[in-house]
Amino acid sequence: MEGGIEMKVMTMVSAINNALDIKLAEDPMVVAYGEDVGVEGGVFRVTEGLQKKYGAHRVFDSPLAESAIVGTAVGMAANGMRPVVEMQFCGFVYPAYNQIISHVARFHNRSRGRYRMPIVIRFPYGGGINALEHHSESMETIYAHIPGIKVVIPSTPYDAKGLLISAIESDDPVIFMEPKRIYRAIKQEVPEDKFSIPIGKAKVLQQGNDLTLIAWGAMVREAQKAIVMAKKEGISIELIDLRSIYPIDKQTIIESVKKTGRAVIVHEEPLSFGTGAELTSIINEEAFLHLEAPVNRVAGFDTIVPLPRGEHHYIISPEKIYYNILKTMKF
Amino acid sequence: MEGGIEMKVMTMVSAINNALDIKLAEDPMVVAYGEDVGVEGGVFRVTEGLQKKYGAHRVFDSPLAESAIVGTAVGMAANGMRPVVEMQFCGFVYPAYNQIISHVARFHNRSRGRYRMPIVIRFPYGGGINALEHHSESMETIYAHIPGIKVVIPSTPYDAKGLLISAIESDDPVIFMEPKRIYRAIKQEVPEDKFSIPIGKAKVLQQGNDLTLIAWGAMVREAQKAIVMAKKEGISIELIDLRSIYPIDKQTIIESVKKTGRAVIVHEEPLSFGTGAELTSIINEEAFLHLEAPVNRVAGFDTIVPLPRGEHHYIISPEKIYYNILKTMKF
Amino acid sequence: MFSEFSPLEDKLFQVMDNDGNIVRPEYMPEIDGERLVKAYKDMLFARTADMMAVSYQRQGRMYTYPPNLGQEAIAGAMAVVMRENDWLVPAFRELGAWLAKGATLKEVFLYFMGYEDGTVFKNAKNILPISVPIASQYQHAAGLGYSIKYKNEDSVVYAVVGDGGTSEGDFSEAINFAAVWEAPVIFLVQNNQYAISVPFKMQTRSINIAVKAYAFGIPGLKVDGNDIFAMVKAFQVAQAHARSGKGPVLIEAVTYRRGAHTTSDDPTKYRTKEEEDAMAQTDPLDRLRKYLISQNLYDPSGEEELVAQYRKEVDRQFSEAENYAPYPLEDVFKYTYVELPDDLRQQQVEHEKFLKWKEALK
Amino acid sequence: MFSEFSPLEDKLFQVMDNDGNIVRPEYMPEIDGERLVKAYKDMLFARTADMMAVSYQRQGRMYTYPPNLGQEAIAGAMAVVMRENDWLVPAFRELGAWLAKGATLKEVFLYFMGYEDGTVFKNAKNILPISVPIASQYQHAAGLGYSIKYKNEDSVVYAVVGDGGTSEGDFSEAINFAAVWEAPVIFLVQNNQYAISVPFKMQTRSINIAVKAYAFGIPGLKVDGNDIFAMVKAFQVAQAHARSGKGPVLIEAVTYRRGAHTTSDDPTKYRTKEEEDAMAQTDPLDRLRKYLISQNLYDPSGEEELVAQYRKEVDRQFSEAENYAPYPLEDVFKYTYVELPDDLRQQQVEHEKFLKWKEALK
Ligand SMILES: Cc1ncc(C[n+]2csc(CCOP(=O)(O)OP(=O)(O)O)c2C)c(N)n1
Ligand SMILES: Cc1ncc(C[n+]2csc(CCOP(=O)(O)OP(=O)(O)O)c2C)c(N)n1
Ligand SMILES: [Mg+2]
Ligand SMILES: [Mg+2]
Repeated sequence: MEGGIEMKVMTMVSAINNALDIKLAEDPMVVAYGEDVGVEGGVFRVTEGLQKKYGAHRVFDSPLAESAIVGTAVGMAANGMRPVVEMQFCGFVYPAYNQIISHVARFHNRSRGRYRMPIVIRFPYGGGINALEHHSESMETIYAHIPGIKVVIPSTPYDAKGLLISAIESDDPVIFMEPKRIYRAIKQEVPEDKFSIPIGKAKVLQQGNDLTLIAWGAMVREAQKAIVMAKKEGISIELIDLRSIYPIDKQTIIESVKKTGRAVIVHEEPLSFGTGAELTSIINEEAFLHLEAPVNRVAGFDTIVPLPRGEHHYIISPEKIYYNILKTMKF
Repeated sequence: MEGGIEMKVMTMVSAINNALDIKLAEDPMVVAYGEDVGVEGGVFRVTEGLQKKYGAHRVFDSPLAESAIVGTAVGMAANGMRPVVEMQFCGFVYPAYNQIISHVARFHNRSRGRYRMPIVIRFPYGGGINALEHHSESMETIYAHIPGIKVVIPSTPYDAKGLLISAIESDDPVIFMEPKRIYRAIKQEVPEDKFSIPIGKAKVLQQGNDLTLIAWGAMVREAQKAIVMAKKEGISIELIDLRSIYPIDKQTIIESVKKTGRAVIVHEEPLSFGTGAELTSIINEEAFLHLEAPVNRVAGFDTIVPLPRGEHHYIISPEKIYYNILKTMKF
Repeated sequence: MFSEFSPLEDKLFQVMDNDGNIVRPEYMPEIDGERLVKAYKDMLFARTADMMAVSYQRQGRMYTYPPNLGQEAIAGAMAVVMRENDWLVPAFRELGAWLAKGATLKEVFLYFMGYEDGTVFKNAKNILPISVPIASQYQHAAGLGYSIKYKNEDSVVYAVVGDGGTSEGDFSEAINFAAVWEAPVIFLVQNNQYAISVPFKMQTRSINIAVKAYAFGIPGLKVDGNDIFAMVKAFQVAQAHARSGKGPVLIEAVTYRRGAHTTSDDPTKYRTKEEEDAMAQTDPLDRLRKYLISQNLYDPSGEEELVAQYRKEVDRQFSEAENYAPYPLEDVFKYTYVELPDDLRQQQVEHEKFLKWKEALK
Repeated sequence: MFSEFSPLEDKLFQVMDNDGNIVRPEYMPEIDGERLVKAYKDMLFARTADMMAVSYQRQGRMYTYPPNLGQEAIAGAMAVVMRENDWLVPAFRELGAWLAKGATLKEVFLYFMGYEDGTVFKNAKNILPISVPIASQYQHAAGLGYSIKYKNEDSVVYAVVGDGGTSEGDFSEAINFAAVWEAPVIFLVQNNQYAISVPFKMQTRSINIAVKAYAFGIPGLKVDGNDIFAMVKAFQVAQAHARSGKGPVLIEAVTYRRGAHTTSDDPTKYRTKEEEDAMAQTDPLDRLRKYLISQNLYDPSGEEELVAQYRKEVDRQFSEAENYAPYPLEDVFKYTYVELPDDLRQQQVEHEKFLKWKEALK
């Protein structure tokens, strides 16, 4: 208990489960479905126990077809429902890409506001769990570039709960990407009751004066480790957890870079045409005269994510972040 | 005739047709197919006459399914063929997105070089022809961001022919985007014989000292009009036609910006997370100390492309480019 | 009925022949004379509007338009059976069905003049906007079907796709989902023999489309789509099936696209005049007219006058559409999100600044 | 045969019963005794390797692995019928089939240890790499089929998918293309009753999978997938059909996934011990062993020794895999493109600089 608020230790998995639980209880129009979501409770157990609690009409297994999972959500939303669908892994969203870009993102515009698409498409993404091919990629750009949808990535159990509740309550469709590498790696006290975190707001996790470090998802923790290294060298870093890939919280970023004059961006997705490019452009456009060094992108290679034995080459280490911090400081 | 080379006046449509003709004649492993590609010769008549000339086993209509069109090309390529497939419009590539990202782009890597994917996926893209929904969009980023494929966009009949020949001869898969707005708008003398233009090389269309203007596809012509306006004000502009979205010709861009100190990028696709962001980042990283103003992105709004009656709001005019040139010059 | 007209044997469900004779009276749906005349008139109105749309387009007053000529009985039948709370999930070639649902011609014209406003169908209940990506709308129909069961509503979904659309993965996925969910959806395929230039026999090797129902464990029926009676009966049976909780039905309406694919298309490139002429003999309006005359329900001598009247009405609505308000910049931004992101607002502001500057230039 | 065992009536094609008795001798394929014993031993070897893979994984010496237990007769039959120039287009649960094609166990282990090298199958002719995105590989099979006809080759394509995979759009699109092209493809569905936790009856409402062939106008056959004789016969008939230019065939091999979906899965969450025990009675190895014994072709008293020998061989290949060279940084970059873009080369150089710096840090 903290100021009258019941707290509970949660992992990201249990926090997401809890957010779904709260919304399923509160709003009869919310349903959750996808491959193995019902009886099994999801391959990562994110929806565990929810079918038992809410029934198989509200939390259920679908046949194996991603385009149908997303496409049927469009139909449900048109009739007033708020579907939360799960894609089993980041690499299996693509069959649904046409439904996402052609309908989920466009129905509201096409119908001039008549039909809203309060759909949440959740899926685990990112590397670091020694998985098979297609299970480790990060491709936030191919969603964030689509006009008409929002893209959210939490980095802690607390944020996962608060952001997912906002996502489900959003009248716009939300792609909700879950950094599976930290699904169970971080335990945190999270309020048991409902709360929400606004979509579109980054969070300054740590104040600093010398350099702005921007990260999200599983990279936040790596960034924090790099900051410890940098601190030993007397470098004072401001850490921003982006949280919302689109809309981007320009203001928080710009204010920070105006103060520090330097920026390093960290992301798992491939470097070229990635989110780092958009952030660099924003900084270039809005804080140009304050920049003392080029914005530095620390990102995945422009290669296919290697299978587990090669993944250590690909994965961004705290050392690599630190190395780039030094490089940017010395520019 | 020019120095012994037979020239012929071509539009982009006839130049592409000519490139296909040459490669079909030369290489029995080349086939061309897609919706209405055979008997009809394509809805834009790009493949007109080719079925008659090469037979229905080499140039043919497929059933209506984009994922199958691309997915079957993967199988053909695995058995040594070089399929050139057409997606009917930019807005109908998405059903094939899974095959593109999961297989076309990955087969060579997955098989450690055993299977090459010399596949060309051609499609008309971009606005300005008063078309129905889904017929006017530009989304180069969602292809360029995928490791394992190349993305090419010609701006003239000459380039279309030379680049398409390179694309068909490339052992790597190529997304070949055709700016349909200028399919027939530009007539140009093009050599009748085979020639090729290397993928990955931008072209400096005009030398200048004050500002680097980067465009591609249908935007090159608009950029040229803006340059005329700027010239009247005594602004000397260097115009780069990017031609290859990935790989990007960093060297040409950087050299130019190092000389001019200013850059404006023009593209039809939505601003955020677009190709302009990548170009801005490259300039920021490699020409930082030479920059006298922020790199300026003139791009489509982050909205869905409006239907024809609203499209004039969305389409980038020469005036808008000129306005942004002035803005960048005055910074 | 489903077993009597088994698609496995490629049986065609037909009630009325090409000459307007009732050949299977036992399947003749009960429709009173007045309603039937209305159905004919609706089809005639739709055809008049459709043909005028083609000429407006030729005059450069409208953009690309997909003609309905020859396919009107399908919508005519839908108009008879669809209830207000039934959902219509259209593709893009169902003028009569949209009108039946309560869309106005003016809206339809607006759409093909390039206004999103034209596909809102403001006063039409339970209709989705026009869907261009082939077969993708079938998924929405399956989802609507789920929502109807979930919310305990009494609606049925009518989803439309063309013969070409049956090759898309979404076609199969959607029917499979709806079947597993036992959702009340009527999956209608307008088999007009062509997907742009590609003839049906090159689209699939299956003997017909109705037989594809076997892949999903649901009933399939191949119906003469130019026979309004057969279509009405088929819809009635399918609707009863769907409402009773037995799940979806697949209906193949065999018809012929007498016109071009769209106004940008030239069918002489891929089919013969002979074929077109032969198929003209199956025209759905002619058949219904013959029947009505034979039953003394309709006096054809008034038809010219009627058409003239319809032409006026079409023209009136077309004018209204032509005089529609210009498309404000605001509308480009307003609907991409329910909640406009700051970023987007700023893009609009910046663009307005540019427009002011441009104005000042002159 | 296709009409005798019509999937419409949900007929199951079976030659041998659960006790190893030949119940339909007229369909017994001609396989000589030696070949048959080899088939059994191959299946036994595959099972031994498969079970050891599961325990290696449990020991943390391999990553996620999808067990084949109970499904071995399908690959066993493929091994009998597939010719060297036939193509295998795998999913991810066909250990025996990969080995039959010429893949080594070492390679398979390498793959599940996290090396792309393990799915190159260097010495296996005409095999595609393991494909993870469900059903997407069916499209490749259709394209291969086209290329075989185009190049006038004599191969047949064996494409594999699971029961869950039949719901994906790619499944239907691919068969439709191959059917229209009359391409020589055998579309095989391993119906092991589950897609991870989702049972077959929730995957589709169709009475079986073979019946889905009607959607594409091709023959479909539902075969007892745990009966190697039925599978061999079905493949032979399908192969003859495909090679004669009649186009593809859909074969549903009814089997049971006795193990977990993968080593990360816990089937007790979604099925009962009773079901598992009952299905164990249909085990394909047991059945073939009973048959061989009844024919005096095989002496079971040697089996323990045989398995011990296999275990050694498996262990040997596993050790080789475990001692495989480390994964060089270069390999991350080398294969993304045939022609490495400068950009990518530079990323490698930059990373190497960082690694040097990091090394120096220590
Ligand atoms: C996914 C997709 N691919 C391609 C197109 C382009 N296209 C528009 S209509 C059409 C043919 C449709 O044929 P059919 O389904 O038979 O319907 P019909 O036009 O005959 O009514 C095609 C290929 C599209 N709209 N969507
Ligand atoms: C497109 C896609 N979606 C989801 C997955 C995750 N996934 C892996 S195996 C599997 C179930 C496959 O079931 P089935 O097709 O019956 O094959 P089986 O595993 O039983 O052999 C799923 C959903 C995937 N690999 N690809
Ligand atoms: Mg059609
Ligand atoms: Mg299965």
